[in-house]
Amino acid sequence: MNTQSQSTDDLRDLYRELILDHARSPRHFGKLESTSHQAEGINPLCGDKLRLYLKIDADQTISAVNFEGSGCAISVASASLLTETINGLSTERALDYYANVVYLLTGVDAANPEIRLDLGKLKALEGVREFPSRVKCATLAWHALHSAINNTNDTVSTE
Amino acid sequence: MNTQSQSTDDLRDLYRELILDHARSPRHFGKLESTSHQAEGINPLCGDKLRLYLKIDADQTISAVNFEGSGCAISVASASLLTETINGLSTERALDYYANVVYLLTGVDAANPEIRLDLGKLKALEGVREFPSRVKCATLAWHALHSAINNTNDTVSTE
Amino acid sequence: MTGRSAKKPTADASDWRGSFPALHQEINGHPLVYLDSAASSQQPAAVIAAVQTYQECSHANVHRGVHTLSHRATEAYESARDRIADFINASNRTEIVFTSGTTDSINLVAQSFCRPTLKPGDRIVISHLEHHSNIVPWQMLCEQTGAELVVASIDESGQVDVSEITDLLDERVKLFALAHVSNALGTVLPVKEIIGIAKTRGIPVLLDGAQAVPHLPVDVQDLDCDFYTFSGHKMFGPTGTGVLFGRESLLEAMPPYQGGGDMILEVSFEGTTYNDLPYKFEAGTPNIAGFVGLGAAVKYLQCIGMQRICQHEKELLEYMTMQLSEIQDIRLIGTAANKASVQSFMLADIHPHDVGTILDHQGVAIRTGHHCAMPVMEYFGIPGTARASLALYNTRDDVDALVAALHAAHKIFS
Amino acid sequence: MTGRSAKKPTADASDWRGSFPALHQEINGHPLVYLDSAASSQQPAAVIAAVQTYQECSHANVHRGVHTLSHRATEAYESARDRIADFINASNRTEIVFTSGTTDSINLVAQSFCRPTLKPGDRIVISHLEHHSNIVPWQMLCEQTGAELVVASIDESGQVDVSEITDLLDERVKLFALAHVSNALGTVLPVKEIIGIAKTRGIPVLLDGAQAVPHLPVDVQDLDCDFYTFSGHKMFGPTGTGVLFGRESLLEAMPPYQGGGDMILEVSFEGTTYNDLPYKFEAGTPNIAGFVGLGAAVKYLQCIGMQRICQHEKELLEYMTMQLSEIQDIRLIGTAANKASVQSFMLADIHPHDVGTILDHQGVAIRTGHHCAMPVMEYFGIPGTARASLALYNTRDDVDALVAALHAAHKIFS
Ligand SMILES: Cc1ncc(COP(=O)(O)O)c(C=O)c1O
Ligand SMILES: Cc1ncc(COP(=O)(O)O)c(C=O)c1O
Repeated sequence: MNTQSQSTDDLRDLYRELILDHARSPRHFGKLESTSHQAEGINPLCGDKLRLYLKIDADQTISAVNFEGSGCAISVASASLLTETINGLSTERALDYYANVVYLLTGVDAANPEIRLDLGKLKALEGVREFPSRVKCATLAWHALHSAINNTNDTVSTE
Repeated sequence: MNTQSQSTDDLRDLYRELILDHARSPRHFGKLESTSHQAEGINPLCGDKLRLYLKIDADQTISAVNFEGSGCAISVASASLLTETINGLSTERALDYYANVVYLLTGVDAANPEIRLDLGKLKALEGVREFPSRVKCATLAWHALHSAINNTNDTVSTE
Repeated sequence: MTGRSAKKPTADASDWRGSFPALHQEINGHPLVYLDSAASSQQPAAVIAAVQTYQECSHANVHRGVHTLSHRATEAYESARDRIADFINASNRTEIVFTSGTTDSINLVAQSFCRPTLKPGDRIVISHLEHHSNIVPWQMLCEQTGAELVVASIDESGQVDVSEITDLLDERVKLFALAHVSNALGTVLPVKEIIGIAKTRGIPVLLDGAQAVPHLPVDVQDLDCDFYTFSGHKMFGPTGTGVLFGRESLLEAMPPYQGGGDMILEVSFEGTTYNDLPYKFEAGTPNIAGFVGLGAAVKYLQCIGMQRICQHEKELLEYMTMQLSEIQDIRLIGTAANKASVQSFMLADIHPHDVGTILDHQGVAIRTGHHCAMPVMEYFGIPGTARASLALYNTRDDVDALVAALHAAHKIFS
Repeated sequence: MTGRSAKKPTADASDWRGSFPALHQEINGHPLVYLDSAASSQQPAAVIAAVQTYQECSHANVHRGVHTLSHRATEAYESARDRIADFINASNRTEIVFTSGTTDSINLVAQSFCRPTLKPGDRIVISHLEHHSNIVPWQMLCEQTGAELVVASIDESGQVDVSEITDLLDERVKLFALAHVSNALGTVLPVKEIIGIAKTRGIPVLLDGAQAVPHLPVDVQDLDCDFYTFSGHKMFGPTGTGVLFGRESLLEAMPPYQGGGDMILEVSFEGTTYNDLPYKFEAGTPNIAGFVGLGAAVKYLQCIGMQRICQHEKELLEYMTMQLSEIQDIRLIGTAANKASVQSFMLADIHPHDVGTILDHQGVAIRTGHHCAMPVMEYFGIPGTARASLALYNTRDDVDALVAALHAAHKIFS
C-alpha cells in the first residue's frame, strides 16, 4: 500500500494540474494563416503528431506561434506551454528555452555554451524526467521549434 | 589412454583395409562412353561430387557401370564397391541393394516391402554408422544409382 | 461464460504461469501484470534453458562440418524444423523455411514469388486491417513493378466482408495476402472460407499468422493456404526467428531471395547452382540458437496442447471484454464475433499513451498507439488505442488488476 | 617468434579460455580442442548470461511501448548499437544497421544501394577469394540488372594484386566488394591501399569484415570504406545477428530494403513515409536478445582490447604455421605475408573430410571442405581443404593437439 501511494504520487507529479489544464485546453491551438516558418513533429511510437507554425519578423522576433495536431497529455501540454513561452521572444531566446527544456528533461545540453533560464511554468514538465519513456513526448514540440527556426521545414521524429 | 585406443579402434573400423583399398584404387573408375543412364551426386558440404554411368539393356540388365569424380575415402570406396556389386544385375536387384545399403547405414528402410540381402563386401561400410556426419558420404553413390535407374538424370544432393 | 468449465483452465493457467521467469518480478513496486503478448511474448524456462545449454554444449556452425559440435548443432537446428513442420501440419519439412520473422517471410514472398512476374495491371489484394508488415512490402513491390495494391474494407466491428472479397478476387489478382488474426483488433478472419473462394479462381493466398499461431491450432493443410508466415518471439520463442511455410510446388519454382552460403550447391564465376528446399531460401549462417529455442517453445506448446490454450484464452478474453465493458466511458475497438487474445479500447478522452503510463505505474503492461496498423486507426478516426493482449499464462487476476488500474487512470484525469 | 613476448599472451589466453563454457567439455573422450572459430565462435559466459538475464527480466518488444519492460528492452537493444558504433569507430550511431548476418548485410547493399540504378554496361568488382556470401548476391544482382561481375585474380599465396585492381577500377565500376580477411586462406587484404585508389576514382567500396572483426582492430573511419559488414556469431556473439555499417550520406539516399513495422513513420494506402536512419533498414521486430548478447560480446572484447587479441593470435598463428609445416607430406594453402587466424592445408593425399573425421575422433574440431569459397578451391585445383582457425581463446596446447592428431591421421592412411 505504501508503494501504491508512492507510485500515485509520482503520477500526480507527472500529471500536475497545470499539465492537465494545458492538455485539455491547449493555448494557441489551430492553424496559423500567415506563417513564415513551420515544422512537424512526429512521435511514431505513440502516434503524437504536431505541426508548429511561427511568424518570424524581419528583426527575428517571433510575433505569432500556433500549433495543431494530436497527442498525449504530455506532448500537447508541452506544446501549449511552448507557445505561451516563446510568443514575442527573439528566435535566439526561443532557442535558449529549447536548450533549457531539453536539459531539464534529459540532462543533455542541446546548446553550447549553455545558458540557464528561469523556466517558470515550464518547470511543470520536470515530473516527466521520472518517466523515461515519456520524455520524447515532452520534447517533441521543442524539437519541432528548433527545426522550424532553423528553417529545415522538416518532419522531426523523436524515435 | 584407454579411451584413446578405443577411439582409434573405431577409426580402424571406419577405415578398414577394404575401404582404404577401394578409396586408393577405385574400380570401374572413369567415364563410360556408351551410357544409357547417368546421374550426379553432390555432397555440397564436403565437396564430394560423383557421376555414375550405367548401361542398362533392354531386358533391364545393368551391363556396364562406371563412375568418376572426387570425394573422400568413404564416398569413393562406397561408389567403387557399388560398381562391383551391381554390375550384371537387374535394375530391380540393384535397387534392392540400394535399399539394403541405406538401411545398413541409416536404419531407415528405403524400400517397401524390404528385402534383406547378404551384403558381402558391402558390409565393410557398416563402420560408418558410428560416424553420423559421414553417413551421407557413404550413401551418395547409392542415391545417384537410384536416381539414374529412375531416369531422373538429376543432380542428387545429400545435404 | 463463468459457467462449468471456467475454473479448470484458469487453474491450469496459473500452473503454466509458473514456467515463465519474467512474470515473477515487480515493476514499479507492483507484481508484473503482462498484457502485451501480442507485441512479444515471454519465454518459458525451458526455452531459456534450451538456448543456454545449446550455447554451452553444442554450438558450432551448421551443415558444413564433420566435427561433433557441428553435427550436434545441425541436428538441433534441423530437428526444430521437423517439430515446426509437425506443429502446423506441413506435408513436408522442405516446406518450412526459416526466416528472421514474419516481416522477413512476407518480404521474401513479395520479392521472390511475386516480383519476377508481376506487371502493370496485375493486382495484389490485402485487407484494411493488416499490420504494416503485410502492407509496406506490397506497396514497395507495386512501386517496383507497376502493379496495383487493392484493399478489402472492414466494418465497424473490425471484420472483413467475404462478399466484397469475392468480388475483388478476379483474374488480375496475383496474390491475396491476409491476416489470420488481426493484431490491433483481435479479429479472427474467416480465412478458410476466403481461401476456398480464392482457390476456385486459382489465386494464391498468403496468411499472416503472427497473431494466430500462439493462440489457435493451425493446420496449413486444412487451411489449404499457399503461404503461411509467423514469428518466434510471439509464440514464446526467441526474437530473430520466423517461419515461412510455402507449398512445395511454389517454393520449388521461386528464385532464391538472398544469395550467400548454404543456399548453393555449386558456385563458380560461370554460374551457380542453387540448393534444394528449404536451403535455397536460407542464405548465410542461420539463427541456430534461436531456432533451437523455437523448437523448445513449440515442444512446450505441444505438451499443453493448442486446443486447451485456445479454450483457456477464449474464456479469459470473454471475461476481460465483459469486465472492460463495464468501465465508465470506455469504448471498445474491435468487436467482431470471432476474436482471439486482443482487446483494444479508448478510455474517456484520455490519450492511450497516458493510459499506458498510468497502468505501467501500477505494474500493468499494455501496449498503446497504432500497433503498426495505422490504416485501422485511420478507419476508426483515432490516433491509437490502448490494447490488452492475452497469452496462455494470463489469468483472471491479471484482468482484475487491469480493470483496477484503469479506474485509477480515470480518477487522475477527472 | 618464440621470443620475448610469446609467453605473456599465451598465459592471457588461458585466462580468457576460462570464460568460455563450451571449451570445457570432452568430445569423443578427449578434451575439446576447438579450431573452427572461422565458421562460428564460442561465447563467453558473460554473453550467455546477458541473453538469459535479458529474457528473464527485460524482454518486451522494442521502440513501441510505454511500459517498463519495453523501455528496458529498447535501452538494452539501442545501447548495443552505441557500443558497436564505438567499437568500429563509426562517426554516428545512425550508420549502424542491425541485420541478421554478413550475408543479409551484403544482400541489403546489393538490392538497396545497387539495384535501383544498375544497368547493362555497369560493373561490380569482387576478388577471386570471396566467400559465397560476397559472390552470389552480386551474381543475382547482375542477372537482375544486366550488369557485369568482374573478378580480380589472386596469386599462389592467396593475395590479390593491387596493380591489377587499379586497372580494373574504371568508370564502369559501381561498387567494389572485397573481403577484409579471407575465410578460406586467412589472407589479410591491403584494403586501405585499395580503398585509397577507389576513392580517387569515386568508386564506393564494401568490405566483408566477417573474418576481420574478431581478430583485428577495425576502424571504419580510418579505413574510409563506404560499407562494412560483419556477423555476431563469428565474434563471440549470438547467431542471427549482423551489422551493416554504411556511410550516412549513402544510407540516407538508399530506398529501404524490406518493408514492415518499425521502418516507417506513417503508413497509409495513399503512401508511406519511411523512418529515419538506421530504422529505415530495420523492418520488423529485430533480434533483440541477440543484439543484447552481441553488445555483451563487444564489451568483452573491449575489456581485453583488440590490439592484445591481435598480437596473441598473430604469434599463435606463426607457431601453428611453423608446426604444421614440419609435418610430412603437408601442403599449406594460403601463404600470404599478411594473414590472420586461419591456416588451410592438405595432408598427403588424404581427403580433407577424412582428416576432419580422424581429428574429431581425437577431440580436435576443424572445418573441412570448400569453406563456402569454391572459386578458391577451383583456383588451387582441390576439392577442399582442412582448415584450422584460431580465436582469442586458443593456445599452443591446442596447436600441439592438432599436430599430434594429424600424425595419427597420417598413420591410419599409410
Ligand atoms: C569472409 C566471410 N564472409 C561472409 C560470411 C558469411 O557470414 P554469415 O554466414 O554469418 O552471414 C562468412 C562466414 O560464413 C565469411 O567468413
Ligand atoms: C499480425 C502481425 N503481422 C506481422 C507482424 C510482424 O512480425 P515481426 O515484427 O515479428 O516481423 C506482427 C507483429 O508485430 C503482427 O502482429
